[in-house]
Amino acid sequence: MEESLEQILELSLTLLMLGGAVCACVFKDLLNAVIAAAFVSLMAAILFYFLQAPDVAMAEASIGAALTTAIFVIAIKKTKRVEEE
Amino acid sequence: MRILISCVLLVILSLGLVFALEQAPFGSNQIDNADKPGRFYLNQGMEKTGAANVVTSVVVTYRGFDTLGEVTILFIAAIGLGAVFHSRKKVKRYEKEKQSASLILQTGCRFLFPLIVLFGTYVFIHGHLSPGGGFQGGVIIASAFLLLFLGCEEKKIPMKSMNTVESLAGIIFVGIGLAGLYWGESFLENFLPRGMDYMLLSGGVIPIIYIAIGFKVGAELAGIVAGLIERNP
Amino acid sequence: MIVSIFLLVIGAAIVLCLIRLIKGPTATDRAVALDTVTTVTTALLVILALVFKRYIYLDVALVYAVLMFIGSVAIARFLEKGI
Amino acid sequence: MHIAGMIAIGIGVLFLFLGSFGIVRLPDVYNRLQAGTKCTTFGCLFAVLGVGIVEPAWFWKALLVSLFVLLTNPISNHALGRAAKKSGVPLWDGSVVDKSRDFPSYANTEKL
Repeated sequence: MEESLEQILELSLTLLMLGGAVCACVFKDLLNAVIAAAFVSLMAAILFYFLQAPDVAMAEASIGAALTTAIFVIAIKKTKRVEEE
Repeated sequence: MRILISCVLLVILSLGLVFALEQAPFGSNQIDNADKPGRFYLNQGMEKTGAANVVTSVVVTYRGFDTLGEVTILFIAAIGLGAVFHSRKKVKRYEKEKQSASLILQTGCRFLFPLIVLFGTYVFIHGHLSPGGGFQGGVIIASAFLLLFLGCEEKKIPMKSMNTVESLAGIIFVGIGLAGLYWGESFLENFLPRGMDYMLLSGGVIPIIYIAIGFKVGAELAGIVAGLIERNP
Repeated sequence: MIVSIFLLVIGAAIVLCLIRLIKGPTATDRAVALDTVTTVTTALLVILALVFKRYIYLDVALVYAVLMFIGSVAIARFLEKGI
Repeated sequence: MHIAGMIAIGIGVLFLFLGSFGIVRLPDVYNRLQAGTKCTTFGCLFAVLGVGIVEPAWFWKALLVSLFVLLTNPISNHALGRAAKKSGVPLWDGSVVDKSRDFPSYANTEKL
């Protein structure tokens, strides 16, 4: 693969990660914040895969996107859903 | 205006991240200084340990004591969560407005549960040949139990036997380390004979250690999820 | 050469899903966008394994295909007041 | 063989892009579920099997990946659609038919 295309893909992946992270900070409804955090962890897993670290990508995929999302959702269920000012 | 400024800041930050990551030689084989330990691991890890995956040879053999510490950290976290969730009162379930899962979801969960457990077992047994290992396989097995909690509630998970499995796995891990100290020269040394390279039995003690770690991590995470779900608010 | 066009098109698809994840009026819209992103990502990982020419990288895509629906199921069960 | 596999990957990527485009353009949740379910499952199947055709030694593992996608993706999308109906997301104004009123479990979900 060419050098320029590789740089373009890395730049776009980091931009997508930053966009998702900003969304996770801004949203007031905590369920939406959890969904945005899951998106960030997906993009992080692709970035690890792209930098040729498949072990870390597998750990990030399994922990970050499946288990952490479910644990956050259960925690929201036990407490409150909407964050107050 | 605020949105514009934040967008410009985002672009600057991501450019900085990309150019910082560009400096490191990720995924390439050309590490310049020949006397660095990375060169040693890349060149001789395969012959010394028999693991085709370099990450596994570092994690389990060269840095095995550190892995024991990581497993202990997870164990302490599970104990802390259990202490927080423990309640002396009799647990009465509050299932007034609880919807049950639909038929498709129940059937799918019941069908997919053994397949996911099988896949997790594949991941941690083949940890020295393919990407993955004990932690990843354990998390996959814990996800299977989480799916069982989400999909069909009528299946109960025996938590007593799960605690037994967790303790046995920890004892096996420490016991293999001490056996390496007895028959070999150091803690967690490979004392079993090794077969051909790139085959399943080429790792010596590495698959046994990974089986222990996988069962331990899976049982601990499943216990954490079960404690979270069954706790009254 | 043609594989790079595929990668760019898949990147554009992920950007479109991020737009829906930002805009979506209800939480269910965002969950649908996340689910679509996971499916697109599985295909992207398989194509990247073709680019790098490594057979063992397919295991990561297999993890995605197996595990990614658990997050969506958790969000859905929360929305229908299940768990 | 190589060209046939590349054509299959191209079809899959095109469908993935169209599904994501539908996610942005369609008016409400239920229509977006149509785009996000059928289109992307089909596209993912074609892309993965195309990779299996390009490298014939990889075919069985690619078939396994596509089989798992085919099993898990409809379950999660069914759960999301049911959750949208149960949590009271309204239909689009231009929609003409609502069959869910015929079923007793969905009958009184409007006031939730």
